[in-house]
Amino acid sequence: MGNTGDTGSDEYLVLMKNIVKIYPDGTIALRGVDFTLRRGEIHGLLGENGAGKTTLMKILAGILKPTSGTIYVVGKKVVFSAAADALKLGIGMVHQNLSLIPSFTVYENIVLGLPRKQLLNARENINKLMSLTGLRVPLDERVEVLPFGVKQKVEILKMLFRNVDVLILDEPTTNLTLTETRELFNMINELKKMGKSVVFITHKLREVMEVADRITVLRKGRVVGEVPRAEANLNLLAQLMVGRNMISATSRETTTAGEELLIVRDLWVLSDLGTWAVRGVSLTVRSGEILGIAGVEGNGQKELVEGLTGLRRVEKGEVIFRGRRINNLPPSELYKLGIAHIPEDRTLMGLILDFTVSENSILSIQRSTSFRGFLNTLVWGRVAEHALSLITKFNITAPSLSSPVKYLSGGNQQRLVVAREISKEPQLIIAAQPTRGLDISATEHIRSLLLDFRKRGKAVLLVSSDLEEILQLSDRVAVMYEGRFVGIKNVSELTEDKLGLMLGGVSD
Amino acid sequence: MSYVLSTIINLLVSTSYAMTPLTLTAVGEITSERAGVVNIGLEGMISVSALVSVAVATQTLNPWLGLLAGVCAGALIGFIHGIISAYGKGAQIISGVGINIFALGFVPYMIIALWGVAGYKQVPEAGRIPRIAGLVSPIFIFCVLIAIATHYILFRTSLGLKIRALGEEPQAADTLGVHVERLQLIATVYGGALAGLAGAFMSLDWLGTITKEIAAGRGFISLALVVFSNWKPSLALLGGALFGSSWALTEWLKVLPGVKGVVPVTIINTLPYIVTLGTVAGVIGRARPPRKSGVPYLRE
Amino acid sequence: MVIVIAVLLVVAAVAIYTFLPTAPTTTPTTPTTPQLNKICIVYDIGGRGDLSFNDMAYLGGDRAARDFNLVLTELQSRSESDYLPNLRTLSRSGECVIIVGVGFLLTDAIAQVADEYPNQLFAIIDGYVDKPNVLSVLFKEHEGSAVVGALAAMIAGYYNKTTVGVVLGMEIPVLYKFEAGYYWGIRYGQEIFKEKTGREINVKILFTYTGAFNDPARGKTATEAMLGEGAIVVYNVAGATGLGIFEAVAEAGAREGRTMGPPFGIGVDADQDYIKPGFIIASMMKRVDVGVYTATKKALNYLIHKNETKFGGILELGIAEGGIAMSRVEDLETFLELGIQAGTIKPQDKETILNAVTSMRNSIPSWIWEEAYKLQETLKTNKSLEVMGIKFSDIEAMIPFTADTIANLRSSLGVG
Amino acid sequence: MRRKVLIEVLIKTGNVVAAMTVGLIIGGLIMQAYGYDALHAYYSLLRHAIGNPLTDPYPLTSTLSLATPLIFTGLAFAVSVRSGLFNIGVENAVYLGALGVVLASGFLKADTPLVLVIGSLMGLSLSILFALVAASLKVFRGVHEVITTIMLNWVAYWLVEYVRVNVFPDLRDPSKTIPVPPSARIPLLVAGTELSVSIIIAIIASLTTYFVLWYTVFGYELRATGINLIAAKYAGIKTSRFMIYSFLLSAVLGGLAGVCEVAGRPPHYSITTGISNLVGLGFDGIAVSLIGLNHPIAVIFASILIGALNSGVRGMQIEARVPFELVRLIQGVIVVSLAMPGVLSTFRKYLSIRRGRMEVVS
Repeated sequence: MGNTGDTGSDEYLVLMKNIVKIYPDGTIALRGVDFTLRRGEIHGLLGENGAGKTTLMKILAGILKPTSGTIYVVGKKVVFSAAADALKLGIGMVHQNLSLIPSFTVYENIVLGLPRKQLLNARENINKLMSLTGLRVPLDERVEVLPFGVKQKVEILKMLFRNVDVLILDEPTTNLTLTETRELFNMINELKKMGKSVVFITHKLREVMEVADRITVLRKGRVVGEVPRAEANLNLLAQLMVGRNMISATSRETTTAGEELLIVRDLWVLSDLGTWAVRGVSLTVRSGEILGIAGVEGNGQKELVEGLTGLRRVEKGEVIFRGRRINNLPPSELYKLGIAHIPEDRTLMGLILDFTVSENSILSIQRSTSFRGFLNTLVWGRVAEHALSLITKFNITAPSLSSPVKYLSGGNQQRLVVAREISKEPQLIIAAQPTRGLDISATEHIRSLLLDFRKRGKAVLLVSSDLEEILQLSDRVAVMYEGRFVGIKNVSELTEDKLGLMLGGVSD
Repeated sequence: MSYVLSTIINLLVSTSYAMTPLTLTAVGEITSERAGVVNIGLEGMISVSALVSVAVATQTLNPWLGLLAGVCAGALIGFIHGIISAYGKGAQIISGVGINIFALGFVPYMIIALWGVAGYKQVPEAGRIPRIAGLVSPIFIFCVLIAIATHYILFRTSLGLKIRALGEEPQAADTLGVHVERLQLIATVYGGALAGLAGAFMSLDWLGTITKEIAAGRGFISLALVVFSNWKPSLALLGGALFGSSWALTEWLKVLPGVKGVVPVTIINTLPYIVTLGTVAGVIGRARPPRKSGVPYLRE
Repeated sequence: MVIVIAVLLVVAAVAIYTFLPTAPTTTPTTPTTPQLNKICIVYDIGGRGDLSFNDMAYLGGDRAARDFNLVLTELQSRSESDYLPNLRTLSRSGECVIIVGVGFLLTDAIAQVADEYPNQLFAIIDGYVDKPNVLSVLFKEHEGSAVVGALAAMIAGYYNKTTVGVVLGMEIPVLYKFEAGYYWGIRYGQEIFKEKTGREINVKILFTYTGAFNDPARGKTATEAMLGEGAIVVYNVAGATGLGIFEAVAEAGAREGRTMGPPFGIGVDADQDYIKPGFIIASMMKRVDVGVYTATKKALNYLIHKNETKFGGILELGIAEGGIAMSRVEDLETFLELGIQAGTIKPQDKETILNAVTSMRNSIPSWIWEEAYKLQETLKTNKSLEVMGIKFSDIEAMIPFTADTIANLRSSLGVG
Repeated sequence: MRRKVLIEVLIKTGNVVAAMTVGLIIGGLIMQAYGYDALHAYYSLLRHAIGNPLTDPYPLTSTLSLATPLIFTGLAFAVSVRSGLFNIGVENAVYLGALGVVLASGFLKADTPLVLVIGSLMGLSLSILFALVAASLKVFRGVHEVITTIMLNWVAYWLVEYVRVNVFPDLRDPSKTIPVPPSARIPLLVAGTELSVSIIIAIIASLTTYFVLWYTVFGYELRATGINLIAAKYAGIKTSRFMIYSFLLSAVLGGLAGVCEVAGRPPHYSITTGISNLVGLGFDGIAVSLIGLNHPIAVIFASILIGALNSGVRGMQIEARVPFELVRLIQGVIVVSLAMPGVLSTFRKYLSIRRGRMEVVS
């Protein structure tokens, strides 16, 4: 597959040869991968979850050690013993699960690890860099209070501030709005003009087509194609990536909306900082419909969801579910009434990573009588049956029922969460970012599950920053901006462009 | 000098001595925990360093060499603990417990092996740390300075930023080129060195002797002080002063005639602990430990 | 693979375990006939280095072993739970001429094992077990304490000071005996002083329980408090905590530019005069070594030489029996000589220490010393001495003390 | 599936064995360096820790009896770790559990088994009371448990000393408290040894703890709280309540250690000067729990391991004439070595990587 000589030549800024990575638990992530990167090139690295994209780039960034294989940078063989070594050679990586320190300020996160002399006018330089790239972040805020999207900007800024030659971006657009994505792409092109190289890891075909000069496609630890953009098209890439023809996009059947299940009137919720995050939101969700809430992250969606699910105090307003006032009821009560919750962060909230598949399959329904025996004992036999039925019904791949869910892939973890929540037979599912960071097949699967749920006459309150998802799934769409709804519209009245305007707070 | 004044001065001096080993040890441990390594072997490190410092001071009749040796001994144990914790990714608590047990054997064994007596050794006058104005220990002054300096380093310098990053999210620091293990080791060695200084202070300065259980629980009090201070060296200084003064006051109260008739001695003895508990409950409240402190940093 | 390793490990362990006894490197561990040639000492958890009965017991055991050609086996205890198994294991071996339990903490354990092994001889230091095979070695600490108490009072009078103190360890009955004797002695010393000088003095007595035998820091701080209250003599009844007492006393003296007291400390158990030469006026010697030595001798007489028909009972050692005494310079010489033999004291230091102690002693009028030693002689035979309406024999009658009786005694002797 | 579990257990055991071997070797070298026969010493250690149970059960019973309180305190610490707390207060629970039995003996002044029942209840209530202080400070004021429990340990210590000196001293030997009356004592399992029925209570406690943690909703929620507070809240678990429960459970288990020690260990059956028959049991429990990977069943074996080391100490002193201090030093080295992560696990990782490599090649 490698089309260069065996020693690295100057043609490539980076040359990785025959990289094999086997994890200590025996998982084979990379089975002999070659990868090249030219100076001033934007290189798309495409593949489904678990294809090995991230592993390959972590090896390039010095975070992982390859089991075997060689890396050449500017023609010289290099061995990285730590990320620092790669960083010294100008290779920096922005992770998907951001590696920021929550209790530190943005400024501290950016300057962490820099030598003293670079600190002298660091603040000034960061400000310059921010205006150069358009990535604006509040420097003295603690990172833990920032919304996900802003955190990612910090992460990118952090790397750029280190003046890297090679910037690896791992699924960078996952949490960005259209405008932000556009900004990011502009910035990437700027970087290219400055002679820097960018590796752009993604599973989104359109994006890679839009921005990359050259595209390498990985599947199951092998390179299955390396295509210049001129020769690439969506179908070809999709076929390479998935290994078969693409599944057609899920289509939404029309259903008739029924009774008003959830009524929210003038809801006010505080943020962690004690400021109003939700400022007087009103909405209704009817059975048989999906109400989508779009919006740039950090506009109060998180607090809204937490307010509705009993995880955060509702300060003012009214929440009525099937005719009953449910303000500030504890989560366990809400579950009993028929509300299910797919939380936005599965690893932090939806699952307990060290618990087994079985154990996680009953998280939040652990008190259900169907698993309880004499004296509040848990009857593991019945739990296992339940877990097994989820696994088979929802097509989840897991090593075994008794292996911790941390060993499951992200897609399977999320499938497990969704499966569990649907299996509760609720009337309403509140789903926050249900497909974030998932590959195509997992995304399609979960979307079809939600649509199926709706078809059965149940309701979904969908919170997502993915406009495509909002438009594909919702019957009606509300756009949230600075804690308020900009407007609630039927999906038929909306286009992506129109939605984009509303995200910026512009109503028509 | 009036009785009241002299008593107050005496109490202040007693406090300055009682707080020094606690504060030094706590400041060291704060640094180490900020870097993600918990060391509950403080008790053992104090004792072993006290022993080593006496051994060297007795031999050389030079207190400063003895002091240095004590610091080195603490640093060495910190180094071993650091190797096990940072590089070996070992269980930090077990290692710390082991250090304490080791010291329980090592110190009395070496006292016998070195001096042929069991249990204690006086430091010759020439091996004692000289006092300032006959009252104040130079190490007390140093202790105050080091607490402030450590606070400054941890919260105002890039080195401190790196160290604190290790306790919060070592992976983030790692990708930014911070040498996680090396820095953790350095922080642990620093923690050990300060515990070593505390030990040397106890034997060469405060008490002028080494006994086999010289730490007498101070390592654990220091551990509590780390939490009390919310992992901030400046607060550890205050906490050390609070505990030290109530401890000294307790010993004074017990001596005063009349007091024992009212409250049994055993109950008076709880005073420093109740004062600390009350302060932490009433004033300090919520403390947030470094998130990844005590958790070995494993790369993928 | 893993299972194979595990199995191999187990097999290896078993093999080592089984074949070890036949390995030539090991000395015979299961002798066919146990040899009755050991003095076995079980220390309490204070262990060696308490500067008190454990160390003294070792001295006695060591001397007896050399004199009687026996092997000294020492067994230290990690925790209180070890006493019974330690004693049982030694008894089962059948090799010990005598098993000495050092410290009152071992009393119950010895009582039990003595029943289980009626042919094994035991001695208990500081405890009382009523069994034919147990010798209970008790000391009359109150006698010696009275002597040093009188000395303390007279020194206070001589220096025109009004306060003396005692710093104690944990609150246990043995220490009550020290207290009682000391207070009585102080009051008696006042009488002597008045008699000799015609000056009436009323000494204020301070006492404190530091609550620890192992923390010199507490001893030092408590003593500093006492010195702050005007104390001139502080009696150490606190094991290793007492090192802090001497430290505080010497420091206070040095601060005033003195190389010898006042203030003074009083040593305990061993002759501690050498610890801070010049600042320890005398020591109340409790010769646990004598107890151990005597017990061993009695055991040999009973067991081997058969010239004693009875072993058990109480061996009470007081001034008259040579088990209790206030130290003299000659005692110090003997102690130093022992120290030089053991290598703990450098020969050239001996003279320095002796000179310092002698000149300290000479700084006190000789009549005070004479009176103190006279009281020591008197107490050998005459227990009817009386002060403030309390006869010395009254104090003996109060043994064993409880917290209540000692509190009563304190108030009747005017102790704050 | 079964086989996998078995392999896990074997690997984990193997790791402990391997770490201990390293410790023993280092300790042996130290002994040789100081002129003692290390092989002989270790042989005596084994002889006095296990011996030959068929001909002479005494060494083994001694090991088991020393392990008994550690099972309780190890469990107590394990429970708190499982719920996400670093509870050093097990130590005071031990004191107070024992204190309850002594108080009952003193108040009732009767030789009846009732003393044990009432005493246990009083002791457990006392330790629960102290735990509640730490728990409520944690939950309502956010005070970290390490500081509260260390302080409370000392408060409890002096409180017990107060009872020993001023309230219920044994009038015949006031260096300790009044003894538990004979009929209220926990009977011996083997006459002439120290092994009492306590060990059965301990094993039952550990099986129960295992059952509660893994087979009840309560245990599920407790463990969920310990691993991931946010997820537990999401699951509708009242997390602060479970922190309190965990403190209480630790207090009960620690208290039981105290009860069983004071009512079940000859010869004292009372609390002695400076609580010297109980001091340190809580701290030893930390090591035991961690060596046993905080698993209630493994804690039993970890306790026996430490019990055997403590029992074998006497053999090393008597037969190999290794001084006690050196033995402790070596014990410390062994415990430090137990901190090292698994040698076998590393080996297994190496194996699975090699297996993977062969797969890639083919």
